[in-house]
Amino acid sequence: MNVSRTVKYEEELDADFANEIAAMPGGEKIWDCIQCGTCSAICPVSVYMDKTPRRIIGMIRAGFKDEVLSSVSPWICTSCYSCTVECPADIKITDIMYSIKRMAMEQKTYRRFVIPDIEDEFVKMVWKNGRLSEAKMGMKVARKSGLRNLISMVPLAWKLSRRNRLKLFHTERMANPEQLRIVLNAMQEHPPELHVKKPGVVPTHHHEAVTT
Amino acid sequence: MKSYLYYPGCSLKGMGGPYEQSLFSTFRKLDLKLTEIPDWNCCGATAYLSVNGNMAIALAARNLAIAEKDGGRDIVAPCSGCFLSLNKAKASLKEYPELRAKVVDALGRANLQYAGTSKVRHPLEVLMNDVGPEALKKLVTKPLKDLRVVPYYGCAILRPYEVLGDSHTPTVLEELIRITGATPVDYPYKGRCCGGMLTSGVQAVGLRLAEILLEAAKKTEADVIVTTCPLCHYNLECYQDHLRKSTGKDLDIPVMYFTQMLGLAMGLGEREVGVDRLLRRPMTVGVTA
Amino acid sequence: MSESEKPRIGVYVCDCGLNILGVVDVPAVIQYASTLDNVVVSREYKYMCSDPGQDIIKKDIKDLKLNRVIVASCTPSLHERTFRTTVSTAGLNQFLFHMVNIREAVSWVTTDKKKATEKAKTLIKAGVMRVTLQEALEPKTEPVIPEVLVIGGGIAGIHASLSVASAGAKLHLVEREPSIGGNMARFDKTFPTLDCASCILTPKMTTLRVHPNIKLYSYSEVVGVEGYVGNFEVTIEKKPRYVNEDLCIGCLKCVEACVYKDARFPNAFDLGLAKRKPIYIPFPQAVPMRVLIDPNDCLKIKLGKCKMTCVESCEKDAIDFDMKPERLTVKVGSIIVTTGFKPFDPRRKPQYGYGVYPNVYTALEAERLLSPTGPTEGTPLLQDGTMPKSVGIIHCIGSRDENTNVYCSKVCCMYSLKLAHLVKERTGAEVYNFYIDMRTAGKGYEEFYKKLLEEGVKFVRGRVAELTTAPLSNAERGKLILRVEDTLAGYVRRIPVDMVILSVGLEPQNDAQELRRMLNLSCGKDGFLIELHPKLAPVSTATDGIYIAGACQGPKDIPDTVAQAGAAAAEALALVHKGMVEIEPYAAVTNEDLCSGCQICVGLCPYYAIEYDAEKKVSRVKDVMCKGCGVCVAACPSGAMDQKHFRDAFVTAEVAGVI
Amino acid sequence: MAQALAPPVQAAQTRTKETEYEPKIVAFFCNWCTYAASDLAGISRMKYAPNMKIVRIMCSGRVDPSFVVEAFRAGADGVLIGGCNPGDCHYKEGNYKTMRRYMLLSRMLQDFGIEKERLRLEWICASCARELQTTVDKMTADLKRLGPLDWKGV
Repeated sequence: MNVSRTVKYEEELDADFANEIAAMPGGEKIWDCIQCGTCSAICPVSVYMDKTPRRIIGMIRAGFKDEVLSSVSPWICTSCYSCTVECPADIKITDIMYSIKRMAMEQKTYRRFVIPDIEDEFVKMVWKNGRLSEAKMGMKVARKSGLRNLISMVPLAWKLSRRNRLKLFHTERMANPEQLRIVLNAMQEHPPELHVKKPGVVPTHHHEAVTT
Repeated sequence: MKSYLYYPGCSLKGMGGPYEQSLFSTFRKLDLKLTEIPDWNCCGATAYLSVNGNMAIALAARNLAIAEKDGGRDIVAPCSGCFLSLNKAKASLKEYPELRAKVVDALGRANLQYAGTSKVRHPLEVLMNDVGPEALKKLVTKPLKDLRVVPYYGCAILRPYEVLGDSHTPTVLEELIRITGATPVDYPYKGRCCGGMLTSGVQAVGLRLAEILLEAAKKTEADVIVTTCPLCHYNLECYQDHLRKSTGKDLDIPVMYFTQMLGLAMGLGEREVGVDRLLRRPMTVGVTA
Repeated sequence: MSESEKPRIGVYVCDCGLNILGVVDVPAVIQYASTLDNVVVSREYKYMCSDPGQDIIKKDIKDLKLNRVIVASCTPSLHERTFRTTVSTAGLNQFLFHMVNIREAVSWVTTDKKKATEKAKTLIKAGVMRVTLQEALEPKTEPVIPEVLVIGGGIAGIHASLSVASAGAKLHLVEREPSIGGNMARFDKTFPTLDCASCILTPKMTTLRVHPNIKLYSYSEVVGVEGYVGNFEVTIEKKPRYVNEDLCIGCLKCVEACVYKDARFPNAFDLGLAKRKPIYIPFPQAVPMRVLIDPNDCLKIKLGKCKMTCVESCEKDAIDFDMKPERLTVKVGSIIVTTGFKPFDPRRKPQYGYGVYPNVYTALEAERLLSPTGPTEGTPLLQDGTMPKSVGIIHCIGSRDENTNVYCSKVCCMYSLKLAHLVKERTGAEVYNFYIDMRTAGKGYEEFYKKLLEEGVKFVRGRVAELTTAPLSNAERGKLILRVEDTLAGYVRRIPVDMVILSVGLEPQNDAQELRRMLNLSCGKDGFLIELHPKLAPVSTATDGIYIAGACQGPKDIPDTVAQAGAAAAEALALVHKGMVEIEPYAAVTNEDLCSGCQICVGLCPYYAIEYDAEKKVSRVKDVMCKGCGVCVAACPSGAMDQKHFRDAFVTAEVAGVI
Repeated sequence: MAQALAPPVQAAQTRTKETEYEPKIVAFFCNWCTYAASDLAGISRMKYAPNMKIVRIMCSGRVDPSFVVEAFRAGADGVLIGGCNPGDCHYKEGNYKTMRRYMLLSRMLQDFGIEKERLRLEWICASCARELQTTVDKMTADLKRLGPLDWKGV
C-alpha cells in the first residue's frame, strides 16, 4: 500500500503571505483571529470546502500560500457574509475570500473547474456589452458543466422563455459600452489589486511518497 | 408624488421580469415615480470582485456617478445583489482613499464625478419607511385572507450592512405580509443562503441549499414563499422539478416577489403584477383580473 | 536658610534599565544639562529609584550644597513621592524638587531616537527653569476620621468590612439589596474545591451582622459624597421596607398571613425563576433576616384597601405602610468600593435564542437551578419538568467579541467547568462544553479541568455559531441544535441538546458611571473602575482615601476578590492608624495689596473656600478648604491670586523652557 | 480602521527628514485625566509625534489665558489644553470654566491672525490614550500644513 508523509519545512512557507492579504481591503484585522471557528460553523457551504474558512485564515497566517491559493474553498463561497457579520474579531472573511480568488486568478494557481471559468466569462461579457445576458451566460455555463447538465436544463429553459423570462436570442447591452470601457481601461492602468505587493514565486508541494 | 432613480440591474431585464413588472405597477399604484438611470451598467455582482477588485468597484461606482448627476434622488435597487454591490462600492470608496482617488480619476475620463452622495435603497425598505405601514394598510383592498406566507429575505439585504436592523432578527417582511392580510409563518431560514451562483457552478451543492430551504418551507405548510431578490427567486422556484427527480421529495411550492404579493393585495390583477409569469401560480391568491 | 541663596541645582537622569537608555541618549542629555544655568551637577544612573540611586542624590545635596533637585525618569504619579522623601531626608525641602517625565512622555512614545533625545533635553531645560523659582513649602496635615465606609455587601464588601472592623475601626456597610451576600449567595458550590458557597459565606454574614464595630445599612444606597481623604461626608438613603427593621424579628408570620395565599411574584434573588409574596424575605439565609414589602405588589399600598392580615399577624406590629425613604449622613476617613458586576445580557446575542427558547439559561440562572434552595431544589429540570438528557454549555457569551466586550471575563471557563460537573452529577446528562480557549490558570484549577476530562464531560473546541430548532436529521427533532466547528477535529458539527447554559461574561454595574462621578474615580474603556497603578497600587484610586476591590475593578473570581478586599481594608486601616493625612499645599493665596475685591473668585470656587472681607474689601482664601485647582487664580482680573507650587511664574518659566 | 491606519502614522514619523519643519506644541494637561492618559499612552507604548511637550497642572481650569498668549509669544506654533470630560472634573466643574475661557480666547486669538487650529481644547479621559495619540498626531500634521507661526505678540 501507499502511505505518504506530509511535512512543511519553514523555508517552504511564505512569511509575507499574511501581510499581502492584510494589505488588501478587508484583511486588516487578520492578525486578530482567535481561531474560534464561528465562520466555519455559520457558513452554509463550509461543509463542502476542502479547508474551512477558519483553517484558511490559520494557513494564511502561517504562510501556506500555495495550499491556500489552490484551495477550492474561496470558490465555493457564496458571499452570504454570514461569517463577516458573526466574526467576533471583526474580520471581513468574505472579503479575504475575494482577495484569495483574485490572487489565485492572477497567478493562475486556482483549481481548474467550472466556477473560475464562469467568473471569467462573466467579466468578458460585461467588458463587451456592459451588461449580462442571462440566457447566453446560462448557455455557456451549461455547456461547461457537461452535456447531461445542458440537456437537463432544456425543459426549464423552455418554460422560462414561454413566460418571457429567458430571452434566448436577445443580448442585454448598454447603448454605448465604450463609455464604460473608458472607465475600465483607466482602471487597468493601475495594478489590479490595491496596495498588493508583487506576488512571490509559488512554491511547489512537498509530499514524499514512501512505498512499503 | 415621491420620485426615485431606478437601477434595474441585468436580472430584472431578464429572469426577474415579473419582479420589475410588479415593482412598476405597485409603485404606480402608490404614486411613487421611478426613473431608470440612463445607460446604466452591470453592478459587477460577485463575479467581478473575484477577478479584479478595483474594476468591480469602478463598475458599480459609474452607476452611482451617473445617479449623482441627477441630483439628490435616492436610488432604488430591487435586486439584492445589485443593492449590495452598489453599497459595497460606496463603503469601499469611503474606507480606502487611495482606491477612491483611482476610481475618481477613472470616472473623470468619462466626464463623471463621484462624491458618494447618492443613497442606494431596497424597495422593501422604501415601502416600509417612505410610504409606511399605515399608508400601505389603507391601500389594501383585497386582503390575502388565510394565505400562509414564508418570509424569505435572503442574504444581501440583511448582511453585511444590516440596513433592516440586526441581521438575525429581521421583521419588516413579516410586517408587510401582515399588512397584505396574509399570515407570515415562522421560518428558521429566512436569512440563510439560497445557493447563490452555486446552483449553476457546483449544482450538487447549490441544489442541496435550495432543498434545505424548500423542505423547511414545506414543513410550515405555507402556501407560498415570498422573496426579495431575483436570484433567490430563481434558485427556489426553478429547481423544484430537478429536486423532485434527484431527491424524490415533493418540494413544490409557489415562489413570488413581495411586490407581487403587495400588488395583489392592493387590488392589482395577476397579469399586472406578472403572477402569470411564475412557474407555479400561488393558487390561494383568489383574485384574477 | 540655604534655599534663599543662589540656586544650586542637581540634575539626575535615570536610564531605567533600557526603558529610557534604549531610546534616549542619556550621556548626551547629562552633558547638555550640565551646561544649563544654576546646574551644579548632572548625573546618570541605571535605576534612580533604587537605594544606591537615591543615595547619590542625598550625598550630593550634602557635599555640593544643592538647594534644588531635578530627577528625570518616569511619571511623577509613580515616584514623585519617593524622591520628595529622598531630598527631605537629606535636609532639603521636598518642594524644591521637581520631576521630569522622560519615560511615559518620551522614551516609550517616540520611535526616532534623535528626536526623543532632543525632547528629553527640552523637558529637562524647562524643569530646571521651573525648579529655579520653586519655593519651600510645608505640606498641610489633616486629621483622619477613624471610620470607614464600604459600598456594596457582596463577598468583597463583607470581607473588607470584617477585616476593618476586627482591627478595631468603626465601619459602615451600605448594601442596596435587602440582604447582603451579593452573587456568591446565589451559588451552590464554588470552584475548584466544590465547597458549598453558603456554608462558607453565611457564617461571615452573621458575624458581620452582630459585629459591634459594624453598622449595616441594608436596602440603602449612597447618594452623595463630599470632602476629601480623611474627611468624607457621605449621604445614605434608606429605601422603605414598610417593615420596621428594629422591631421585626424575622418570624415570617406576616408572610404566612398575607392575603395572597400563594407566591406569585418573581423573586429577584432567584432571577425570576421562583415566586414570592408581596411581603417576603429575599432568601432563607438573608442578613438582616427582616421581611420587606414590595410596594408594586402589595394591595394595601397599591390600591389602599386590603384585609391587612399581615398587620394582625405581627405581634411586634412592625409593619408600617407609610414608611418613607430616609436620608442620613455619616463622616468617614476613607471609602472602600466593592460594588461588583452585572452578568452580560445574552439578549444582545440573539443567535443563542435566550428569551426565545425556554430551556436556554444564563449561567447565573443555572446556579439557582443547581442550588438546594433554588426553584428546582438543586436538580436542573426542563420546562416540562423532566430531566435533561443532554446539556450544552457555551463559553465566552459576550466576551472576547468585538461586537460586545473585547475582554476575557476570566471566571467563565472555571464556573462553566463547575456547572458541567454539577449538572452531570445531578442529572447524569451528557454535558458538552463549547470553548474557544480553556483558561484554567489558578491554584488547583488545571487539576479540576483534568478531573472533568476524566469524568467524561465532552469538550468541543469551537465557538457555537447558532442555536436552531430546525432539524436536519431524526435525532435532531425537538432539540436545541448547536452548530459549531470542532476546530480540533476540523469538522463542522451539529449537536442536539435539551438544555443550553450560556456562560455570560461579567460587566460593570449599570450605574457604575454615576458612582464613578460621585466618587471622582475613573473607568477604563470597558467601564470597570481603574486602579491607581496596575501593579504597585492595585486597590488604590486616583482619589486619595478611596479604594476598590472585587469585580467592580474587573472580572475576578472569589479568591482574587477576597484577596483584594483584604488589601483594600489594609490600605484603609493604614490611614486610620496614621491618624492624619498630608495634603499637597497647592492652595491659592491672595495678594491683598493687589486684590480689587471684585469677588469673581468667590463665585467660581466650587468649595466655598474664598470669603470676602467686607471692611478690608478683599477676598481671602481659607487655606484648609482650598483643594488647589487654581480656577480662581486663572480668573483673577487683577492678578492678585496665585497658587502655591503652581505660581504663574513657575508655569510660564516651564512654558518658556519647553519652547 | 483606526488599527489599520496606525502604522502609516508611525511610518510618517520615521520618514521625516532633519530638514522638515517641526512645529512646537505646548500642552497644558490636567493632572487627573489627560496627564493620566499620557501615562497610559506610555505604558501601552503608543507612538505619537514628539512635537508636543506637556506642562502638568492640577486642573485645566488653572490655564490662565496669559499662559497661552505667553506660549505663542515665546514661539509656540500650537497650544493644546487637555482636561477631563464634562462632568468628570476632579474639582467638580473646573473644565466648564476652561471651556468658556477657551471659546473667548480662541476668538480673540483669531482676531490677532492666529488660526483656530493652533489652539485646541480636548477632553481626554484617563483611559483615552488612543484619543491622545490621534489628537497629537492630527494637530502636528495640521500645524505642519499651516507652517511656522511668527507672532510678535499683542
